[in-house]
Amino acid sequence: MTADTPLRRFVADFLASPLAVIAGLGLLAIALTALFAGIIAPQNPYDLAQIDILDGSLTPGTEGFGGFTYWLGSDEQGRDMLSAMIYGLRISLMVSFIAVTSAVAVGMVLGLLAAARGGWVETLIMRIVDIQLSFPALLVALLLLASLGKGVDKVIIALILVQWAYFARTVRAAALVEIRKDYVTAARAAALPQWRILFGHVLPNVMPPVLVIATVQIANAIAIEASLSFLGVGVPITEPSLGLLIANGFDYLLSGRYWISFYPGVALLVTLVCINVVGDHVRDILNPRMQR
Amino acid sequence: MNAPVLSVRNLVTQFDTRAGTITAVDGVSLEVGPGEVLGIVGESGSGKTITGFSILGLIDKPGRIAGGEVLLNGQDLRKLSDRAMARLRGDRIAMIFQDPMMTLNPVLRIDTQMIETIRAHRDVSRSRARDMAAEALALVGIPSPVERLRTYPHEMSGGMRQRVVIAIALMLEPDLIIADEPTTALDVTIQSQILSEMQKLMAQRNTALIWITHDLTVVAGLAHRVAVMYAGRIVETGPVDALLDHPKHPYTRGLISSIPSSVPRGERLVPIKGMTPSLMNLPEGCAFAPRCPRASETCRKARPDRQDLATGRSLRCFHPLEEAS
Amino acid sequence: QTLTAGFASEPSSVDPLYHNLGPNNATRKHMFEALVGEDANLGIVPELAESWETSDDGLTWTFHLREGVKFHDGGDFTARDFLYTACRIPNVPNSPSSMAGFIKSAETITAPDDMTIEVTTAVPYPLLLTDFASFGVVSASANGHDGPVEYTKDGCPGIDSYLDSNAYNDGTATIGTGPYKFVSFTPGESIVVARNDDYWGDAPYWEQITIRPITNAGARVAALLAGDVDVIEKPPVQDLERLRNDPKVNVVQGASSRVIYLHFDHVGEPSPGIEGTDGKNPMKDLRVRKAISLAINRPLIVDRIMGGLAVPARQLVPDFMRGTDPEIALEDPDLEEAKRLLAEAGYPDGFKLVIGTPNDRYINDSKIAQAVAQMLTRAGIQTEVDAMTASVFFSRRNNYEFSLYLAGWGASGAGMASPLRALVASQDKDKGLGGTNRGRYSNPDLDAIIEEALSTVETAKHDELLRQASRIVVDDMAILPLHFEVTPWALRAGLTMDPRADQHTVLTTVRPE
Amino acid sequence: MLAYLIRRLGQAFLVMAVMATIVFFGLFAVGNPVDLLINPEADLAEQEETIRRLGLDKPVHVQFGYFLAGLAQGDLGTSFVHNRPALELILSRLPATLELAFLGILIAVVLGIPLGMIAGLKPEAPYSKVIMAGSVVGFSTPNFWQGLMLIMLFAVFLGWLPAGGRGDTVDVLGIPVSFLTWDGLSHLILPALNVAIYKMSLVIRLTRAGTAEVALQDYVKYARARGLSPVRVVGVHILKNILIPVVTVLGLETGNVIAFAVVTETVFSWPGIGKLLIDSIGLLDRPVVVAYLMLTVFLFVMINLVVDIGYSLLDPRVRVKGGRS
Amino acid sequence: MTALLSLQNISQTYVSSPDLAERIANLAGANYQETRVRAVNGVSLKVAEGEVLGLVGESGCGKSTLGRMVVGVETPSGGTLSWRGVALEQMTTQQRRAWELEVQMIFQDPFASLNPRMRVEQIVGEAAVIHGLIRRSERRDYVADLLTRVGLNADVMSRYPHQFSGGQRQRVGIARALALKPRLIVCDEAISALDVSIQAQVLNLFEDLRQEFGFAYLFISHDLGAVEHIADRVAIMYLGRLVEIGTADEVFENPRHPYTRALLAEAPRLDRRGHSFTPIKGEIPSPLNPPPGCAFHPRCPLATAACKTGVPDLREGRDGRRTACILEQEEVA
Ligand SMILES: Nc1ncnc2c1ncn2[C@@H]1O[C@H](COP(=O)(O)OP(=O)(O)OP(=O)(O)O)[C@@H](O)[C@H]1O
Ligand SMILES: Nc1ncnc2c1ncn2[C@@H]1O[C@H](COP(=O)(O)OP(=O)(O)OP(=O)(O)O)[C@@H](O)[C@H]1O
Ligand SMILES: [Mg+2]
Ligand SMILES: [Mg+2]
Repeated sequence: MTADTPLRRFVADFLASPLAVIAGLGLLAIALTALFAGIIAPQNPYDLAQIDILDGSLTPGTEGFGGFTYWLGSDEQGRDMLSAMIYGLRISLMVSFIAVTSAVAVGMVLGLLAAARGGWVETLIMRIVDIQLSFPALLVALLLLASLGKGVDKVIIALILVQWAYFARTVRAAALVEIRKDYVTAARAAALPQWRILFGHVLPNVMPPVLVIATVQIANAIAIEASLSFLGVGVPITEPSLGLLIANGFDYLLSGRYWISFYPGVALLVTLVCINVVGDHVRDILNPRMQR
Repeated sequence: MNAPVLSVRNLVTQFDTRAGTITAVDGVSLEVGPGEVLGIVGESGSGKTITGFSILGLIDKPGRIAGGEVLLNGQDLRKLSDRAMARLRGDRIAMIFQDPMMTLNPVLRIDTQMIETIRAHRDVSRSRARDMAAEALALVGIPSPVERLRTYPHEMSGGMRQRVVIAIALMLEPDLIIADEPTTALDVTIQSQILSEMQKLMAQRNTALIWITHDLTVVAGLAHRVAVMYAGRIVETGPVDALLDHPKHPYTRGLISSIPSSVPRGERLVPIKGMTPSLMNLPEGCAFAPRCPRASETCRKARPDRQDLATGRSLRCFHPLEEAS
Repeated sequence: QTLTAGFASEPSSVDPLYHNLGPNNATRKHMFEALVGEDANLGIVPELAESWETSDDGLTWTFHLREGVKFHDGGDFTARDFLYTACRIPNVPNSPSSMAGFIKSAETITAPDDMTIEVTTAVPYPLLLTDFASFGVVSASANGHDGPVEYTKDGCPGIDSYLDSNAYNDGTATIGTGPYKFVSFTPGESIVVARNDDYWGDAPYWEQITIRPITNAGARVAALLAGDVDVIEKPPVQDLERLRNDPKVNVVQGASSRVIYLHFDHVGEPSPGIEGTDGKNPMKDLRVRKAISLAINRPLIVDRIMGGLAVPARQLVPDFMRGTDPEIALEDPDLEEAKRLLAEAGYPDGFKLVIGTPNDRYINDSKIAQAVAQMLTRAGIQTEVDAMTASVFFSRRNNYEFSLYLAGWGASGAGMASPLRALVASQDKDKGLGGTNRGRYSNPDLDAIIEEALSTVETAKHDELLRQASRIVVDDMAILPLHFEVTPWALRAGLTMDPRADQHTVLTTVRPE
Repeated sequence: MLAYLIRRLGQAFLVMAVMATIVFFGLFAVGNPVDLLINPEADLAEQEETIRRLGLDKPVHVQFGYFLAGLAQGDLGTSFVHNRPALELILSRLPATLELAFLGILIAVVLGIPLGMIAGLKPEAPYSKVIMAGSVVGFSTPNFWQGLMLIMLFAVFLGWLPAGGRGDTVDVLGIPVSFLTWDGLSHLILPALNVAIYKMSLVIRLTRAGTAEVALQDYVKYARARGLSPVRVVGVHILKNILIPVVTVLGLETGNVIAFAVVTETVFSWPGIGKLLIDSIGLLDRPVVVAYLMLTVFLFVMINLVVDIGYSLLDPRVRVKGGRS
Repeated sequence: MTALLSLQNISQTYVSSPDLAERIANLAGANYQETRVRAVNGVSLKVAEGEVLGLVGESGCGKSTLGRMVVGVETPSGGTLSWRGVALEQMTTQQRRAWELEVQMIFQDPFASLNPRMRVEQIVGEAAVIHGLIRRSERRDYVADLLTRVGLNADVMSRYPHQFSGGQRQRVGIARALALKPRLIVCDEAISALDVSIQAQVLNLFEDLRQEFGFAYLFISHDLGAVEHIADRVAIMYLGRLVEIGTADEVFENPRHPYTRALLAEAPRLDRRGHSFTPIKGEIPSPLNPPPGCAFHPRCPLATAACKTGVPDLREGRDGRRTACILEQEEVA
């Protein structure tokens, strides 16, 4: 009973599932790898001075001309696939992370606003949300990128535009429930300022569903980005994400040079599985009705 | 007294949770005869509902019935196969749940739910079953029952829904009905409507009724005998008048004196101190000892056994109150 | 025997005159024939015209038509049909890229008799045959016109409306003289043609041919390996090694006339994407252009990126075509010399450069650009690649948004004249020159030679002028050819076909080995 | 109901208008389709002539005006590339996509719901964990990658099924369908699987979560307390309740498949509207893209309508009456 | 003495009018109408300093709505609310602030009424700091003091709500109300969700606090026993209206309104054994479409034709007892 904070309870519940712990650790490792890509990766695949076309298309484990060993092989430009994957992971994670956090921020503010204000503000926001949600994400992103052009920033913008609505809707729904709860009435009875009630009292209580959706959406964002890159409207070729690496490698799938596409594919799969497993578990923990 | 319809002996129900094993029902024994109304009272978490479910064999993982026997008309229900048990449920024993809003399946019409119950137990035609259902609704005082059958639960008020549930319980003329706080969620006026219906019907049909509640005042008006539960055990049973007028267990007295109308206006109530214990770590001796004004060393060391008193009462207490008090 | 082929792209219509684009023209060749044909190396051969001659002043061309040629509907082919075709060319409704350029040079087209056609030009025009080889002849009567036809530049009297491409897509007007007859066209799905048993030439081998668009390269190969199709065009070069080793597959390849080149911004100051030059445009400096050329190791690109499926290039068309100078040899890459030239030009520390490239247009286009970037970076020019989808690329290029861009040019049978007039001649709308010169290179000496060549009908002289021009282009580094694509086709084992330099897949040549 | 329809149509109209406008101007900003359409050999005069012929020489707002004027007469414009009315072009491709989408969804539902219910009813059983692991993987693998793997396995290595294309079709009511011929069906299976795997994972997850939640509801326990057979409890009482979220999501997903089919259609060279869209975007064939968009919005609205009506059939509590925020 | 709180003819009506789409549909012949829920309908009452007013009624009769208007989280749609004799509209900012702080509320659901993500110290002390009653640095001591007063140990301050039992939570809720030094506390079913034994403890606590601080309570409950026990005066509500008001003794000993009588007759009591229940007939009507005339007439055993049309006001009868019953009032006349 001592020092049993919600956070600790959450952590304890989380640690109770070995699968989730493994996935969580995997995710941590992936995140750290991506974060410290510059230190971990044997090569900077974006630095053209470091790669040599003479080392192109080497099979995994081959040593190149410079005495550098390509553990996962190289692509036709002589780019070390391991490094490319690590950097690709970084791009994928960065894109999805920035996109989702921004989408969370936008969605949360608008969702709270809708719930708190009601009236035409709510109607307006929620109609836009409906519209946004009634439209397939990939399609919106595709059209957006077709009109905006390519680039990491554009992909992020497209993803934010695609995703904020989920959060706005979730936050509003959760906030409407919370606002009706008596603790909010109590805060209002105590004449606390409106913003303080919204951000200090309501917001922390709508975070759990937001977190759950956010994990799912991060996975989703990575997948959408990969699909966009596959369709040729994603990130630029010079800063390949995992999705783009796979798409590039697609050309080589039948050629026997499987490693160009296979390893990034595995990395993507592992990342997404980890995120989804963690997300599933977090959802189970946070869903009071699933609790024993 | 006639042969009891239901007789429960030493029933133990446990839940295996991550933190340890919880004994929610701990050696409960009780009996109900035909036409008799047994009230089970106790505070929240004392194991009333679980007792009811255990009798019906409806304990789900991680729970299990760990011991004891449940005899319905002399037949031990715990020895029955799942299928045999299912055949009994709803037919010989019916249950009424607490929250009428949650009990009926919201996506199925009333007639579907009534007819499926009848046809699960009786080999009758659909139209015959429908007639039976309509009759049952009429019985519990629902106006224009034939039309009502076509409605969905959400189109009815809470009181109406609870009546439907009662109608379902009565439909197949069971030997025993277990009602788990069926009026707690309802308003006073509706509660008394339902209480009055139940009272009439039970008397007519000679059905045994177990009425679970935390409200002693309801029990006072309805029950013939009362069992008081505390922390998974029945601490005192007896005929309603004797038990309420002359409680022997300090807990029973505490419950009675907590009721505001038990003292004159302006006087302080004399509540039980402290709060209900967690079943996870019950005190070693008598579970009530920490809150009991009469507790002694003995109480803290050993658990009192059940004593049967001559007057049809029984008790688990080392230091019962005197009759005169 | 039926044949199924997987094409990388689909024609926008089976109307032979609707859209002047690769897939349309390749498809056309199965059903429609031109006045004169082009062989696999784009040499002119007789087709619907059996022979022709030029007047001494070079202004009048007379074609003698082949006897006994019948359209698929049984009608006879006569000069009237050619005139009708010429009439329809500029008037195809909504054509996104018309064939009008191919008859623009003709001042008059007349038919002295049913089997003769006479064409006059305002100035001597050596490329007329190439132009006339580029469009298929349609049947006047199938187009709903039964009377005589008279062609004038300003329209044909008596014909005021022309069928649009939809009448061809559903087959009603798709009546040609070619070896195959139209059966069906389901956009996105298939084009089916059947053998024309009355064909004037050699009887075609296949009874029926189905062409399926399979745009994704991997999927195309998979379809071949899975036995869904018998032949595919453009198998990805990276798969060729495996395909060659696969006993179930036969790979055929042939040199093409397509050159992949880098174009410089010869005008912009400052030029987009260039940094570290105080606003100057280094591309205007010949030494920088030379340095860039020297820094690029063409054989390495051919070997590593193109899997050997290309030929390093210095001139704009391959040797087997008209107007190349055999004297001009490939230069060897020389990194040191490149660095020296850069320093000499005033950029000892190089500068920053962005290469623009499409990523879905030419074989391995963006990969080539990356390799170039890598090589330039080694020479000290820090280069970034800006790759984008073709639609965006061409729009941006046409807005002059790149100081260096990668693109390709598939020369027509005109040989060197084709890229010269389009890519390096000064932009001039009236003369129809410099249409694709988006580097805005302008050299009056070169322009003069090109113009002269374009009005010289006599073959030897015409070719000599082209060689002169090519030398100037190479010496002045007006544009930087990288390599000529070699086009591969993959077929089911036991089948073979003739590769074509224009990269068109013409399935009539597919046959058992 | 009427207000609901009006609201829906109003909303659809708004989306169509907004999206069409954005895309119209967006594509204008991206580039000039003529740069791609025209043969590079064409000289500058010819380029200008083509631009004029396609009406692209006018300022964009004038072009937009023409577009609106056409729209008022039900004309969505004519494809730059194919010289066919954009709508007709799209409609000619629609059957292929619909066929793919519906078969995919069918597979997903027929396999997904039972699997999800199994996993939800016995969450701790090993087979449930296998199902869930499978669904996480299915849910996580990017669609295109799955498609490639399917081709590699079933078409290239095993050679059982064709790698792409549509195969033979039969006209039914003038609409070509392929599932009626063996050849057509064999072409359909892989792409449909590609569509189905992701959806199936989704259905499994939804069903599992729904089942786990519904199984804990009072009305399920009550159904058991009435002695209903497990088949009826699971097959009627649980199933009907979980179908609600599944139907909602699937409805949206059907819309998604139709639009999303881009990826699957690209990988399998399936001649549907998704591929048409990608090609048209690539060629900046603005009329087709804009018409596509308006048609998809329309389709979405129709599907949502159907879903909502299905929803109210499944859940009597939800009436299609208007409120829906 | 001016009453602390005085409500005059106060009403709360929730209106939901058709939106744009529905209005368009109406043009096309549909019939979407404005719905009005008269949750509270012309209620007048006074609460004096130190007085406990019990408010009794069935579910949905508007008790909570009334309570929420009194604490100021909802604005009445009609009538006048005065605090210390000053009407809401005439209040200065200071007076308004004083009213807001001097009326506090205690809620029914001990789980929902405390923010699950805040520690007790913050829950109890936050508002006092914000309103400048104490300084931030004094918060610990202040909260500790309050907690001891409501019978909790001061060291529970750093706990979260879920770590308490229902009764303890209710005490935390009380401490939160006390923190603003209120004069009137609105208890909205504050004990209904608790176990009997805990109910008694909390009732005692209310009594103690009243002795100590002289609070007034607006004690909303459907538990007649509890109201009888604690209230000085009792008001009975039916479908948004007051039907009877009087001192506890008067109302419980000698109820005048047929509804009050029925309520009292039906309340189960410990001393009523084995009696046969004779319930009031009919269902609780909905405030959405209340019956015409006296809202209670469909269920009233004494209803006459006049009850179906006339709407009775709450009026003083013979002996100064105030009821809203035509029959009662006829007797007077
Ligand atoms: N699924 C379960 N897992 C663990 N413990 C459980 C479970 N279900 C019930 N219990 C425990 O069993 C005990 C008895 O519960 P029960 O529902 O019978 O109480 P009750 O007397 O009916 O209370 P209430 O008046 O609140 O309904 C409780 O302490 C509860 O914590
Ligand atoms: N925001 C609102 N909008 C519309 N109707 C409302 C709103 N709030 C309350 N109502 C309605 O007003 C009536 C009175 O509600 P209120 O909560 O005051 O009742 P109550 O007497 O407190 O009932 P309970 O005993 O169930 O708490 C109810 O019918 C309720 O449905
Ligand atoms: Mg219970
Ligand atoms: Mg209330």
